[in-house]
Amino acid sequence: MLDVGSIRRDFPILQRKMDGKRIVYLDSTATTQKPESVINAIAEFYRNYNANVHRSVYKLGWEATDCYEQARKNVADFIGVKSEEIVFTRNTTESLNLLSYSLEGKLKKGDRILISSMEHHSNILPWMRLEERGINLDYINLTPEGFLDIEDFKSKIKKETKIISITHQSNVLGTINDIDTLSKIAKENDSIFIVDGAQSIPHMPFKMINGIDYMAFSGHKMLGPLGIGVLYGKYENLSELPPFQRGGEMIKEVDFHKVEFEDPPIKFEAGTPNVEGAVGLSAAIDYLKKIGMENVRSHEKYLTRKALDSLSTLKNIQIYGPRDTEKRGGVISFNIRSEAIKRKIASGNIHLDGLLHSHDVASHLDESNVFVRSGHHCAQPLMKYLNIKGTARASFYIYNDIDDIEALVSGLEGIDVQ
Amino acid sequence: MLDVGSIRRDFPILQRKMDGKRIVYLDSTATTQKPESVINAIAEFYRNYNANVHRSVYKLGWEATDCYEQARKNVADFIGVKSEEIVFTRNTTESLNLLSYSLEGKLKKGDRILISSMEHHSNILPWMRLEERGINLDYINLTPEGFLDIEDFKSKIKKETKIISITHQSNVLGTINDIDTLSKIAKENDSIFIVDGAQSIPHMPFKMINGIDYMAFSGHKMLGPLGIGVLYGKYENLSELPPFQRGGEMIKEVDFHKVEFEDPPIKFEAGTPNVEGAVGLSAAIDYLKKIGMENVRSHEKYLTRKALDSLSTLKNIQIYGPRDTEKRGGVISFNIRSEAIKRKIASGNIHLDGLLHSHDVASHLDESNVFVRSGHHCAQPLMKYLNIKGTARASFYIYNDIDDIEALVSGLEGIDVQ
Amino acid sequence: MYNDEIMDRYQNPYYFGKPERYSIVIDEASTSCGDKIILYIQEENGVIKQIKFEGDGCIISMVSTDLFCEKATGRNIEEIMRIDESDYVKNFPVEITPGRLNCALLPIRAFRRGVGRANIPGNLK
Amino acid sequence: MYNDEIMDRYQNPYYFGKPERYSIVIDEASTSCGDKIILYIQEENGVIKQIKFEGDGCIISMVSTDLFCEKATGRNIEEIMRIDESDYVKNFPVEITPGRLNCALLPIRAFRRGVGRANIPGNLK
Ligand SMILES: Cc1ncc(COP(=O)(O)O)c(C=O)c1O
Ligand SMILES: Cc1ncc(COP(=O)(O)O)c(C=O)c1O
Repeated sequence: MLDVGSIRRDFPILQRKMDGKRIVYLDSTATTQKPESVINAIAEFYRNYNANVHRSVYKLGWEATDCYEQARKNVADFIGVKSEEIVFTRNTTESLNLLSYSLEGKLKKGDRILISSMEHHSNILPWMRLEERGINLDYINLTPEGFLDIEDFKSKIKKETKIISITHQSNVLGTINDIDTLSKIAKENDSIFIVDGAQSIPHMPFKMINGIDYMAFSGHKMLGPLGIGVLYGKYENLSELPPFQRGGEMIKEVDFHKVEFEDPPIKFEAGTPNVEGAVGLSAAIDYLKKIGMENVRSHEKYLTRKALDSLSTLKNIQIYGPRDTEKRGGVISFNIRSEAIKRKIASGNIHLDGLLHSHDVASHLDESNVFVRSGHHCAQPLMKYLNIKGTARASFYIYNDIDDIEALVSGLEGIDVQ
Repeated sequence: MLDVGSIRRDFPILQRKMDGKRIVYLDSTATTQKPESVINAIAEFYRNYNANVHRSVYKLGWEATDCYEQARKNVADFIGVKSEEIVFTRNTTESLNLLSYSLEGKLKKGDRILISSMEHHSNILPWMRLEERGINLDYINLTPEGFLDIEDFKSKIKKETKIISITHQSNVLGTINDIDTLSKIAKENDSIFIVDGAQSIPHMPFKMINGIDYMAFSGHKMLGPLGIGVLYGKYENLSELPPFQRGGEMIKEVDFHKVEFEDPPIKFEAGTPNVEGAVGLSAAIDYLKKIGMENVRSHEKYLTRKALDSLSTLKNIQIYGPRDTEKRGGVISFNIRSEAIKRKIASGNIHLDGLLHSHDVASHLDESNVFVRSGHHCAQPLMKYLNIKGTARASFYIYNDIDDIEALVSGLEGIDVQ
Repeated sequence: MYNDEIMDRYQNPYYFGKPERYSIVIDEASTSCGDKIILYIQEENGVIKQIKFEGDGCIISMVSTDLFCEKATGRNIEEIMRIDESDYVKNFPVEITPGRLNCALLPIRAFRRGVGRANIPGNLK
Repeated sequence: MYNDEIMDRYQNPYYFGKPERYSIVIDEASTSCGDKIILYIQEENGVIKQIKFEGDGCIISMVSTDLFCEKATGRNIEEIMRIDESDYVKNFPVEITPGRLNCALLPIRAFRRGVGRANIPGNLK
């Protein structure tokens, strides 16, 4: 069991009172709060070691370079890969855009890209961009419980399917996809297999497996600062992949009309990098390692079980996603059905679903400092697939505890659902 | 006159001693140090307001959004433009890559892009990338003193010249280009006129002029944090420019095979933005405004005059760039000629120039904690143009003073140049 | 959860529906939260003779649209274009937190965009 | 600025020049600081019979290359491939600060890359 009381004391923002009451932060899927140790690591970097990295001859310069490269090593160790396989980006979104742009040259008209119906816009739009180039985008269907439909997955893999990109954990349904199995199926077809790890790396133990070609995740979703993300790529992949952005730092030699690029990972890091972000992410990883990723995962399983059980007692709730906590993470999407909300009017082109709008639910919870996200969660295709306009979403991390779930449930009880 | 003593006390890193001696930081062109107020702004953001921005219904979420949008407004005011014209990026390099990718669709085979021979790799390589698409890249020559050759500029503008992208201030020669005149010439040809402001915005008063279509600069070069950069674009330009990266936040509506993008600037900010970076940059701007950009500029002029005068007394020095401090900024590139360095050997394919290698100069200065940059400064075409391999480079900012110049000069005197 | 005035107006909007006659249709407001409104306006010499709406969305945006129609009826288009957003929000029958501003301002912004696009008064159908 | 041993070696390198006979040429080291070296190696049965270099660069990289050639002469290629970088730097006649590591390691890295590419011992010219 995690000592949540002591963890909370490490997070300054959780000491904050609003209208005299504590805040109940249930939106870690969007971004996590930061422990003092991460905030301090950032401040200490600027107080002592700040300089531009790479190619500095002077002491401060190589101290800064050392901070940056140690951070890279820490990230690499955390997921069980080599330092040279870690590219620092801004966020998951940039990591996936890098792949979309840099892999573009490998694709020809008629090739196909396969993603799932539960992807975040960041793992949809970079691929949809390629439809303008004559590439086709396919979506894997889901089972009624919210799992990937493996038969549908297999049937949608064609020999033209050059890229398969799938989220490890859904940011809406909580579903954890079986990446091991999926990667094997992808590799039988020689497809490039990409994993969106934005919601898995922060929440569960993970070691890289051979079937994954590339993986993307964000620092800010795992206690680290905003503005730093990661792209993992197998070294042999990164070696042959052309660079994305171009500019300072990432070259060996530039002539007026010719350039020779650096080796990975530097080849993909154009311009002055976000050293501060890397240092902050590294401090976040240290914090998570101290807690232990096994413990992070079991704490979240425990909270998710409790939350599912308590929420299910509400009579007018509709919960989305799998119920088995072994196969899902700590993010719960739901809607509230309401008689009060039934409008007396209706009309041909309006679809009235009898659900309280998720923004109204979130506003109501906000009144008691319970902070949940609402809307489409950057997953509009999934919303269309589920035939809803949005959901309210509560998500958990190491600083959440039973009292937060109680606050959520009693906040929802307060909604007058006559 | 700036009160440098009191300014220095605002910068924690400048209190640091190495081997018992103070540090003489002369590399602000690469990146600047950060005042306590910027470090605090970052920490306070995480301690009080951190949440994901946009579309949050709950209090913390809109407080974070407010921090982000206030920062955008502060940046916009600083350069005299509208908030909606400010796109946050990682750095100057990303701002210019965004333009390269997003303007690509406007260009056809045979079109030309015109840059200068004094550009940083970040304003060369994004354009050189387009040579693979049949676009031609031209370079404006320099005068012997290191100014842009205006006649050459005019002669290289063809009707196919769709884009002209020029640095406001050279990061090697210090040359300040007359953007007003250049923009008028560019506009007579209806070319898109882009300015690399990485070295000007931090160092001089500036208000946007009508002839500039886009302008790029970096937070970390103006006392702000690493990981945040700016792209200014006229609103009507940004409106019609297609987005670069795609993902969360930047859409109005996504369907399975169709997307409608948000309005600028959000359209260009895919994924969770670096709110912390924006907040830190805003604090840096507040600090600079308090000092006054006129004062920043005149302090640098004063230091540059002193440095040019003192360095010129060294018998074996070679200084590059203009001598008139009205037309140059506070960055001085130089080499040391040395008899001692003349190698007894020479051979057909080796060009021995009798110059001490800039790394050796920088290493020597490093021994007395004088930190200068050495090498090609991400401007290899300029090095080739000047027919040298690199330079040592000292650059100044508000925390530098005469004592730093003295340390530089006496460090160089220590080089045994018999 | 909201007060009676709001809930009542949400359930029984006065201006909901598609009128028989209208000279401008504004179908702009596909916002990121999935809310939709369609405004039907009967305009004569720059004056809004009648305005009704159809749509679906959160309580705030639906009530706001109904209130907006009430306010707009019989007024000049130009006048409505100049409505001050913060005044509008201040007079709303329930407190609008900053996180809900977009919801409350939905009809005003849709109106502005739509009228801008329709290029009133030259370009009426 | 550097000690006499270094400066002397820089001005009068023992292994500088292009030999008449060589079986491997390594022209790899176009590093980002503009330093260049070409290694000429006369190899027999995996042993470096002779090695000389041409090039231009900073004092550290040039002296290091000359020292490297001294070390490599008469030794097995395999043995040289396995040289430990930190040992090499530790034994350098002047202190190598981390900022100059790349300069000092230039010949070793060039050698490794070049030999790797030449695919010794199968692929000799
Ligand atoms: C003139 C100029 N342009 C562009 C850049 C690139 O800036 P950044 O590395 O912050 O992208 C620099 C700084 O290195 C510069 O001096
Ligand atoms: C599954 C998933 N993928 C991608 C993203 C995008 O992450 P970011 O906004 O940090 O780029 C998110 C988070 O919003 C996510 O939950």
